[in-house]
Amino acid sequence: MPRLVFLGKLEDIAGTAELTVAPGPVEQILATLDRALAIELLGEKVRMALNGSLITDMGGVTLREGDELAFLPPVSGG
Amino acid sequence: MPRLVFLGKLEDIAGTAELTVAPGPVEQILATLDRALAIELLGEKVRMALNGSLITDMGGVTLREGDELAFLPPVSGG
Amino acid sequence: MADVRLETALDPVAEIAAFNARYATSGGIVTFLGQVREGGGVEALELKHYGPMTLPGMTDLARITQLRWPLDGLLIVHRHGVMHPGDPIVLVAAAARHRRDAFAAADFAMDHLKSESWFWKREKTATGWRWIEPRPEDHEDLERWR
Amino acid sequence: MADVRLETALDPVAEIAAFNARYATSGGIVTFLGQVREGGGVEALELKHYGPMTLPGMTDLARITQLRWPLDGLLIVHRHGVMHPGDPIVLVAAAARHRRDAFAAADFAMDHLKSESWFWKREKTATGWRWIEPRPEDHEDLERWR
Repeated sequence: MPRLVFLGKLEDIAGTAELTVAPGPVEQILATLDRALAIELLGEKVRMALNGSLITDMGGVTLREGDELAFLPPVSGG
Repeated sequence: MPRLVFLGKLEDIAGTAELTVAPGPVEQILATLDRALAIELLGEKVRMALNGSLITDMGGVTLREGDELAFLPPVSGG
Repeated sequence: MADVRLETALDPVAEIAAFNARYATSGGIVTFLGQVREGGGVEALELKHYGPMTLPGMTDLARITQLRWPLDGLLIVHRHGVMHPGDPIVLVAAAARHRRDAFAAADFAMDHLKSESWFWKREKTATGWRWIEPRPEDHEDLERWR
Repeated sequence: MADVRLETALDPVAEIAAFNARYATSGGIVTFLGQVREGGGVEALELKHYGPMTLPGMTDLARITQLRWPLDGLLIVHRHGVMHPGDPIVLVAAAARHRRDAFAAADFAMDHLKSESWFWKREKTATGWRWIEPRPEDHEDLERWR
């Protein structure tokens, strides 16, 4: 099954670090999530990485078996 | 007796690190030195320090008992 | 040539000793050690990373740093996990023939580690844990290199 | 607050360990270690100083550095005498709450140590000892701070 991964404060908002979801287009998957969480995930400053590579647009992205889609809020590290 | 101290390459040119001299005006003391050495000591880039403090002009400076006049060529350290 | 690591522990003195020994005939070695500051009521901080991206990003930063300055060697070690005031967080060391290259490389690597690496920081005070937002200075620091 | 010394020997790792321990809760510590480079056929170098002026000048440099940046601590140790490739020559360490202050202070102190401190250097190659003249870069390095 594909997984969504939530980094930084998104983990707190989601209440979990990872979520296993059904395969399918990302837009459809997000529509099944809690609305408040979905709004945070779609925030302008949140970046996305599919299997460890940044993607600039989720349009047309379909998650398949074993895919990992990470949501990366602004970094504040080091 | 006053002493002249030669730093860096001036020590090689003088053939000694220090020279004890008779008290008196600096100009007079320099006139008693080897002429090639005196020319080096008066070089535009050579600075002078009297008892550890830089002086900008030797005009009017008289060396007394225990005085130390150092000749400091450009530094090249560190 | 670069030694880049993401660790749960960091012994800065041992790392610096090994680095200095390895580059004993480089003209200059600059090291930066970042530590958990005391103050502001911070009792602990936690740095979280993202496995598939954080270390690869640090490795890429090391590669870019080495392209930009002629270095003999470069070390980047970053911790993740929970840390307390006085604990080391990050160590960068750059060895170069010329002093200015070592300074610039370590400075550049640190600015980019702080602002572009995939770490998320939260701090614990008496009122609990709080996620830290990026600071405007981080962005300004990066602009210096553009 | 500043620790400024002119020594005939220098153990950089011991110095760095002591400095880091002393400033464990400073946010950042930058160290610069200058070493005798290998290459150019240099077998040895000698740094000469002038007792009445060299250490006082270094102490004054430390004072100015601390006025210019808010530092928790500053260390300047410079060797004199005969050294060989791989030997340490100079160590500067700056501890500060903020990273950029530590970098700038160490960089500033090194530029001024190299160009304005009362040291004279000669190098020994197969053809004998030769006094080193100042380099134009030294002057340019200083101009950065004016």
